[in-house]
Amino acid sequence: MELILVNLIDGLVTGLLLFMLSAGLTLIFSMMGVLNFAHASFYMLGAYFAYQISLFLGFWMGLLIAPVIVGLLGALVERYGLRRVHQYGHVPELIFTFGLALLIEELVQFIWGKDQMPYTVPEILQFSAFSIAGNAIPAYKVFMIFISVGIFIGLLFVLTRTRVGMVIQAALSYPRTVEALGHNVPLVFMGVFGVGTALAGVAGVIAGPVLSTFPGMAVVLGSIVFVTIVIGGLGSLSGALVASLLIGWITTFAKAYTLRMEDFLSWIGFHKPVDMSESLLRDVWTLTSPQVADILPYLLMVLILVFRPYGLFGKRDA
Amino acid sequence: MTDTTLHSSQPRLITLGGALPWLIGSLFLLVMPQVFTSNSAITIMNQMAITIVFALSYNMLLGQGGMLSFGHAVYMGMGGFMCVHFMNYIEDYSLPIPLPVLPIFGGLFGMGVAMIIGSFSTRKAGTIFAMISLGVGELIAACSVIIVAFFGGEEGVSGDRTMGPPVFGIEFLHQIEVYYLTAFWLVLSALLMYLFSRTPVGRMANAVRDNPERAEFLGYSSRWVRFFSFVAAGFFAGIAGGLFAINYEIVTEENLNLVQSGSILLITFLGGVGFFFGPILGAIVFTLLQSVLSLQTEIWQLYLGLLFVATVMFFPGGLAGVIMMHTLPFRLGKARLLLRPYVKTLLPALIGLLGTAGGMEILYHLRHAALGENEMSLYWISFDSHSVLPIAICLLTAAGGFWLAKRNAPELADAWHEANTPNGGVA
Amino acid sequence: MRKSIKYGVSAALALSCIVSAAAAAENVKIAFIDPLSGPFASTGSNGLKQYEFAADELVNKNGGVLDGRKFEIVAFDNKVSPKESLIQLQVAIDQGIHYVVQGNSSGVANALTEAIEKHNRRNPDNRVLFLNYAAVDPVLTNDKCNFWHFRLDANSDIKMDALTDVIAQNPDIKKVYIIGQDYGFGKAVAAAAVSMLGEKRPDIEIVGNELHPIGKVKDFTPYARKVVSSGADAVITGNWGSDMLGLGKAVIENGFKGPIYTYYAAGSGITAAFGESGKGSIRLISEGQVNPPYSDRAKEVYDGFRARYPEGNIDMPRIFNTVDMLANAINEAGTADDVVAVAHALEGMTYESMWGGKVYIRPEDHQAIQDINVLVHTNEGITYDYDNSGYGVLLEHKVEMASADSPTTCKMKRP
Amino acid sequence: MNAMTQSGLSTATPALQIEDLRKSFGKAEIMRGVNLSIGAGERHAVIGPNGAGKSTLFNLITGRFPPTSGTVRLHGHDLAGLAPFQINRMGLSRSFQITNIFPKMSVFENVRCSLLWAQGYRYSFWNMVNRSRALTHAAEEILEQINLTNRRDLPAGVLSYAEQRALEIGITIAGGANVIMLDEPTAGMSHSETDYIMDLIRRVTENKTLVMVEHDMGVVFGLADRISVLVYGEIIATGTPEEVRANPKVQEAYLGAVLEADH
Repeated sequence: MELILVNLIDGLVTGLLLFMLSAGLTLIFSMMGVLNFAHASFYMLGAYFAYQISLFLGFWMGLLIAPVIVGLLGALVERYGLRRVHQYGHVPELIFTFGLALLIEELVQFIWGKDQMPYTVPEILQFSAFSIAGNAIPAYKVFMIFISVGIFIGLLFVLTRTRVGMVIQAALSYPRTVEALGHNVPLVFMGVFGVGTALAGVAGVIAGPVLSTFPGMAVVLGSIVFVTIVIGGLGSLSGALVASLLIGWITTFAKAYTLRMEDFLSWIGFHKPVDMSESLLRDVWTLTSPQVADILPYLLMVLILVFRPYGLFGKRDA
Repeated sequence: MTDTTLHSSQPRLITLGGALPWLIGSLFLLVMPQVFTSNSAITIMNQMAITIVFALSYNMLLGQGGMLSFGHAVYMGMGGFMCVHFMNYIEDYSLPIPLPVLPIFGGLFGMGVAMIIGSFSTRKAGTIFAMISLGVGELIAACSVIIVAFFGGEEGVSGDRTMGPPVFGIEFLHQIEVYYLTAFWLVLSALLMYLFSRTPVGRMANAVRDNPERAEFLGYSSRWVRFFSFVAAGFFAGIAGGLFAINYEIVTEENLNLVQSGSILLITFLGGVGFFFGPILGAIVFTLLQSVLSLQTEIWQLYLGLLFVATVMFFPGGLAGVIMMHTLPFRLGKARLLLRPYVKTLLPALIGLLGTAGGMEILYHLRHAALGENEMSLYWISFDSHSVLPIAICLLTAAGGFWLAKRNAPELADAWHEANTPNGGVA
Repeated sequence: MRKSIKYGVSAALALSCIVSAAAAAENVKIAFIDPLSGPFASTGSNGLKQYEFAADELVNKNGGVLDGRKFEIVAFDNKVSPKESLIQLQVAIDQGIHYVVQGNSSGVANALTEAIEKHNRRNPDNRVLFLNYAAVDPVLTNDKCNFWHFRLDANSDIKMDALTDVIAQNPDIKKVYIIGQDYGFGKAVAAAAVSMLGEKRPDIEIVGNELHPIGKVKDFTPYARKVVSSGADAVITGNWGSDMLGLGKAVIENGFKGPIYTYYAAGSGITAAFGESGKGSIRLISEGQVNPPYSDRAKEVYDGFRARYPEGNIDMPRIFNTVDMLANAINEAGTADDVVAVAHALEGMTYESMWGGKVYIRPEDHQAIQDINVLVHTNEGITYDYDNSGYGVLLEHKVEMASADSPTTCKMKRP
Repeated sequence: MNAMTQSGLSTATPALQIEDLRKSFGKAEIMRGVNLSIGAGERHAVIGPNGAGKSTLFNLITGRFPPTSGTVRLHGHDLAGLAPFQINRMGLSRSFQITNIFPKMSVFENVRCSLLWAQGYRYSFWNMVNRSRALTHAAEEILEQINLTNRRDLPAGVLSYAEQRALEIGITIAGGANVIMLDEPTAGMSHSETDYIMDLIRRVTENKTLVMVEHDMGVVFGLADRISVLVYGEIIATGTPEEVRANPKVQEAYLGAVLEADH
């Protein structure tokens, strides 16, 4: 029972981290209609910048400065890259961000090399906040939860209470009319792209120390973020939140509890062959949930797209 | 003049003009191994041929059908696995199936898989299709390490191509024999893919790419048009997989993972999706770049990434697009006008690029070479990477080159405009 | 550009087809086919450094082999792809190279050994030897063995045999948790651990035996929770790369205090990344001992290596064994061009390693038998640290000539 | 040609019959129970002020949107739940208010693609389209009809606006559908262009049923056998041009203003 609580907390941390990425991605998608493949690359940049800054100014300055740099970089990418490609249509846009993801990974390796970076949790947070039935919850996790919830609330505030937020919301629902109202839509686009990537940067800064800072970190997380927003429904912020938490918990629980395919197959009425060595599906019979935990979101996405192309909360399909 | 003109395809019965490129291409393929005789050269040419088939198949989706797939390697990989299994059956049961027909089985299996996946993935185009292809690609790649019985785990499945019955006394012991087999299949599948684009469903694939809704009001279901293109693309990808199996006699997880899918997107786009020969160019250039560049520099992937992003930004038509931009000046007999401005702009630009690359190489060396190892050589010159002079020279060259290029760019633009204007003003 | 990354002949040259057969009295070229770009580049290039240094230090400095032929390491980047490896193998063969060394990934090793088998069968006048220095899948010296393949590293079963010997002697360990990546090697480690522990210490309870997807796990916390709550006294894992680091960090962070027995938790930045947190917890099963240095010669060699590559690690002492043993075999065979003779000389060779103990190549399967050590990650008593981090691996247990009489299913066909 | 003017009395099945067609977007009811019957061979125009729902009516008939309720029958067959391509195959073809062609393909390709299904090529991948002389001939004939022969090989996207509109009509009629629906074929055209298009429409819809939405009253009264007036999702009047012109409700709601503005 206590373990369930612990897993709930762990899943929450994963889910909130995912949400920080998927929130930015959703904002960008809803505004500009482009699925930013390089989103996780900005997350990686966040971690690397923060590491570099932390060497000189410590972790906290890294947390403060790195996302700003990432956001500025994102705005530049929008201004000088995406805006140019936009005229060619959606597919080239997707391809552009795909290429950008490759390029950023190469640049990171060019600057920092291919090894893991010794980017660590600040000393002040290196203790266990509390423990449940012998399972320690590190203080850093609690810190991560606070940061993500804080950002979520901040985002909510900006979107619902400020003028800029109103414009963005309007642009989400009626992309064409906002321009007609005299708002500088390109500037709004640039701003949203910058803020979206900065959010990814924050995620990178706080995830870097626990999930390792290495050139492959974008790829590991990258496609899962798209999966999240597709499951949640493209363009839906609440969908992104629900899907993030869902994926966080699904993967955590699938890892934590060993469910066996054998039981499942028997339950739906298959009989396990006596001689397994000849069966083409012998490996399927022995599957367990921890084995496939991090692949489950992809399965979920394909199923959702097949049966409900708008995702859980989406209204428009791409 | 926009380059959209060039997307128009002309209805033409089979003529000498139509057949000529094919004849030249085939002749070229026949002669190549006489020029480049080493086994490694032939290996690289085989690799090129396989990549061409795969890239052409990918372009059936991206270029002709407007479907952006992030998982096309699945169909090539599946075809490859099936083929290598077939090779083993032939060996184990002494089946009288000659090796050269094997790619057919790869193709059919790839097609079968494409039928299953396509039945739900082609319902929508655009982002939904792209995401399903990504998800399916990821799932099948994950399965490939889990389901060992079919995929052989990370070691893959290997076979021996020489175990089948000899064909006209050829046992396929040597690379050159495999080369001709591959070349035959290359020409055959390229021709079939070309002809496919001339069929009603091939034409409608273009229509659906341009305007799926309008196609619906012409009696065609966009979804089924996409489905047929998808299945055909799966078939040819499977053939590429079969050729891979024959060439390397081993098929592994890397043949169907996302890296492979991503690189075929890269190759096709670099070559140009708007023209049939684009992917062919892309495959040739990419394979050469990969082999040559990766031997010259450690950061070749960085250059490749830069090249790719630059292509998307400035030349969305790819290499083929750039080439075909020049058909009008040639037709107008004004290509001559471009020569001088090209030299005056592109030469400095090239020098600027070389300077930039030099600077990057030095920086990389500074940062990543072992301590104390200061010597590096670049462009056949050896020097101390830790001194200021070399990098200063590189930066100055880069700046100077780009400055010159930029200064001369208006001239090029004028010449370009002039070369594309028919005599006697705008038509 | 580093001298080491002057990859022999460029493919432009390869394409221009001017390839001469190896002329006599030229260097003995050894093709190093391993990743030099991509995610595993650091492992590959560190291996290359060790090879180049070993060739210079152990062979060329002493006048080379035979009548003064020098060893030359020619690097080929295979990007850990079987396909690329086969292309590079072809290029190497075209350059007249007769010796291939490779180690990263059993998948690649498997592709290479099969390709070399076929090549040697089809081209009896231009054969190639394959010295595998790190690919540990047991099958390579069992069902898939061939005359041309030699493994200078211990295979994963041998390592597990040694490890379980050590565990068997430790009465404090009563519960063991096994976790690994879901692929051939991870499964082989788990299977070997279960069967060998069952044999040697039937009282030890396997409280967990788990696989996770390879290279896909973002957060290892849930796995770590299970490890902790299972009450395990020790963890065994074959993980490598970021999966190793992620798992190790999560397990330690969530309060696991016992030993974590690993195959690949040293060097390539991993030692630095574990740092203080892994101290006394991470253990490495490996051949060769670096700390404390076994011999003066080892010290001399390591100091020389440090002088040349201040940031490099000697994390694969077997590379030095490989180079020296090949030199010895060539001298004994009296030829570097007839690889059959060299292979016969290697079979059954006993070699005194500067890193401690003997290395014996079993003729029946070409598997090297040598001392296997359990090393502990620490910063105390370390003469040569890894990653310049102050931390390194220190000898804790030694199993002499591990698995010397282990069975093999290899049916070696000799030419 | 005017045999069907009194379609209400006709016993033959109407080409298009619409009964109580309704459509709501959210809470807004755009189509509020439309009833309309159009006889075979009739030329019928739908007029009405902007925002009356004329294009929506077209979209509902042709399967672009599903109606909220009501039925549409084509030659007596219920079209409920059918996709646009299925409806097209039953012999109904439409054009669009905003030009909707294949911009990257050549003019000839545009026309040829619109011929394919009707000529029985379906999804075949064993025929070469350029091997069929009949197909090429048919396409060229259409080009001749819409006066675009000299633009044959240009990409459709670079044609002038009027030419694109002509191509739009060409694509619509190419398949030989017997019910043609044109959505504002002359929108945004000059007088001479309008005359040209009007003449074109008259020629290509010979012996066919034509339904069109049009703002230009010259075109409407010049072409239509009967006219329906759609105002705020309802048809307030249907009849011959004279009847509609004389209808006081129409005068009041719409036509009077238009007619006055026209002069």
